[in-house]
Amino acid sequence: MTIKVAILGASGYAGGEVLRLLLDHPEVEVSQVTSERNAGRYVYSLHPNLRKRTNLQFVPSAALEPCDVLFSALPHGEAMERIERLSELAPKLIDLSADFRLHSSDDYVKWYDRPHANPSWLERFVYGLPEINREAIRGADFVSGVGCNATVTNLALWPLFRADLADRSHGVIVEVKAGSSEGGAQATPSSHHPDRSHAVRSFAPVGHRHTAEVLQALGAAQDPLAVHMSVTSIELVRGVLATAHVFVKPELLEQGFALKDLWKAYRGAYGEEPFIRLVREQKGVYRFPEPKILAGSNYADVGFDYDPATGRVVAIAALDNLMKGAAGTAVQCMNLMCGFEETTGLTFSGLHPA
Amino acid sequence: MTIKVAILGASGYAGGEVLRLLLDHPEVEVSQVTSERNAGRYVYSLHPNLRKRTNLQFVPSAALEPCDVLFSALPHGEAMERIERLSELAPKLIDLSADFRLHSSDDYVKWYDRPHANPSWLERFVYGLPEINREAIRGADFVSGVGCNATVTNLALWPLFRADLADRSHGVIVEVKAGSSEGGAQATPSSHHPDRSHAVRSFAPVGHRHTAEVLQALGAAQDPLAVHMSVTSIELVRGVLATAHVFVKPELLEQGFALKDLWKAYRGAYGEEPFIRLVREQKGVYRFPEPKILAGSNYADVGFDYDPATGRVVAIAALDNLMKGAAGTAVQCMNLMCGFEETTGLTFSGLHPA
Amino acid sequence: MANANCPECEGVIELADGSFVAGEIIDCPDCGVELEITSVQPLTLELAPEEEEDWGE
Repeated sequence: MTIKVAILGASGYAGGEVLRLLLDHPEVEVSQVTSERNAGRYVYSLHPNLRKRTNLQFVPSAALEPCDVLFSALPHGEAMERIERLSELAPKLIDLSADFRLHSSDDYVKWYDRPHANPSWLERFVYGLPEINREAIRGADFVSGVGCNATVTNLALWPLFRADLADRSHGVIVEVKAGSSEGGAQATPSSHHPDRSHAVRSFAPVGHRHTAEVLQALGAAQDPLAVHMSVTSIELVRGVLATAHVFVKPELLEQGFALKDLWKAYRGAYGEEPFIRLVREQKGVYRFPEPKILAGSNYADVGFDYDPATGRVVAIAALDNLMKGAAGTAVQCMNLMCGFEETTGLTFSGLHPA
Repeated sequence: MTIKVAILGASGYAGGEVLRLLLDHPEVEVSQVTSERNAGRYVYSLHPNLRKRTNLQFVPSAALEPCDVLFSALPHGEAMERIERLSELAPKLIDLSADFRLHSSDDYVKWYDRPHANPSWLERFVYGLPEINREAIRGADFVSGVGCNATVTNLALWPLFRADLADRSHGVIVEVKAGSSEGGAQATPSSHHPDRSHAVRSFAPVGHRHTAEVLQALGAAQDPLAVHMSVTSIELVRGVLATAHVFVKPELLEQGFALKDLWKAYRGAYGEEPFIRLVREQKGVYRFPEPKILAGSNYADVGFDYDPATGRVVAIAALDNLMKGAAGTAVQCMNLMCGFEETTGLTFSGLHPA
Repeated sequence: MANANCPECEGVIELADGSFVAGEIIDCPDCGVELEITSVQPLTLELAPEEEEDWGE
């Protein structure tokens, strides 16, 4: 018996990616997909890869009918305004926007420069990153999406903080290299091909909003952690790579900290994870994680290197910002919330060469 | 009851792509994959996208055991030398190389500059393009692969010749724009990144070998057709686009030939085809076929335009040279040969954005 | 089901009875051209007047 699933705001890249995944999901029937501007048009007019896969047409959100699971992929700020009404449409709701990712409304105001429209709902949402929050998601009705730059950073660093290896006083510097699809489907002067091609562009040297989710995931109330993120746009459409710099605790250095301790920490955190692959190899072209072979897949590749002379750990992670960084993780959460096998509909392995 | 399938020569891009598809194919168990140079190594050491998907290791071809279906993806010239031995290993054989694509050994000598090693086998092989040869493939034990540039050209032109609309005396000029993965996994001076990047390189202005397969598919003994192919390498890894120029028969022009007649011919040829999508649209960014949204999918997008002032039809087709142009079509043939549903294991829809 | 042929590409267009009204603009599922429903019984379609988007390549 398949479940009925609707997608609110399916004209963008994230909503379109959720639609692509659900169309191939054995347990799901996509009942409705909404877009105000494109109501009445076939979905494949905006998502040409879905030609011949569906004859679904966009409907206005007012036409939304009750369903089993509702994905919301509206622009930031919309879902928080409409959450009361939306929560009546389906017992389970997954919101891909940034509106319900942060637990504290103070954090929200600080990073998003405006008060939250419905702060009481913040604590009713669970942060939707299964690798660090699986049990909470399994039992949740309201789950938030994840930020792509935050997720690639969190997944790179999580094992180090889980095993308490990092010198927190030193903070974390992380450099994220990002593809153009992070900017979404809306054309802007900076996404104009002659200007965006071959960019190596310091997009956000400081103050990137996704830092908030890293602080939330790795920070600890009693022991604050400084996370310093810089984002550089590079020649890529899908994909993001994070290179994070952390220093091992001095006392561990004295006890002879070595590479195998990193293997132990990363294997301990990710050994059983279906979508995390540890990548640190001596041979071949792809010795460390790299985004281009992950496009379309729900994998995050995670690796590390270590400089014993300085105690610096370089944690590296790569993923597809539209998949593990958004829609793939959202569908992974749906599988958990509905009791389906977690990898259902998410087994595409990515392409090589790509 | 799954069938046992082995891949001979699985270290290259085509063999690796067959492996990727078979690992996700519900009816198949991949029993062995061979590579002389890489025997003993895990397959994912060469195919990093397959990490965590399989622990298969390459074996030398001498270790090949009998199986139900054998895919051969050896370099050109190998399979034809070893066909007697190979045919004893499996009742059904699909050879992705060029060795058994041409029916006539004279054609083979002409286009491949050497005599065929086993000409008697040529007639035992069926040309493996289901869209123009489905019934023969269904009943065949020995099926050849297809050339990627030939296939994109054949699929662009087939409806015009099937409906006998083209003025054959005029011949066909076809310009193929090709990605770098057509050159295979072996690094060469011309594939060196600083020289291959941003190439718009006249790779083969004349004499491309795939022309032979176009002549074979569209030519007719009693009514020879001249096919003039030029291939230009462009900034792409996977993907190929063919733009073919054909002229409508004069008598049809007099009867008022129009765009509707093209729709009729293309719909007549491809209306029921699971992997061909007709793409000719008035709006949106992707109005005609385009390869980048097809990467990893088995679709070929086919479109056309028409200049009533000159009677020129421009037939356009795009596909992923490693998928519809090689491995995807080979697995599609396997499905037909084994009586599986034709689309089994081939439903990935491609990515957008990509 | 009411059906008619697209005037542009002769594709078959099927519409559930009562799901459309005269004057409504729909897209042809095959060629994507915009069509105006000029009558309901029987279903007749005409090319909807629309300006050609200029790509300006």
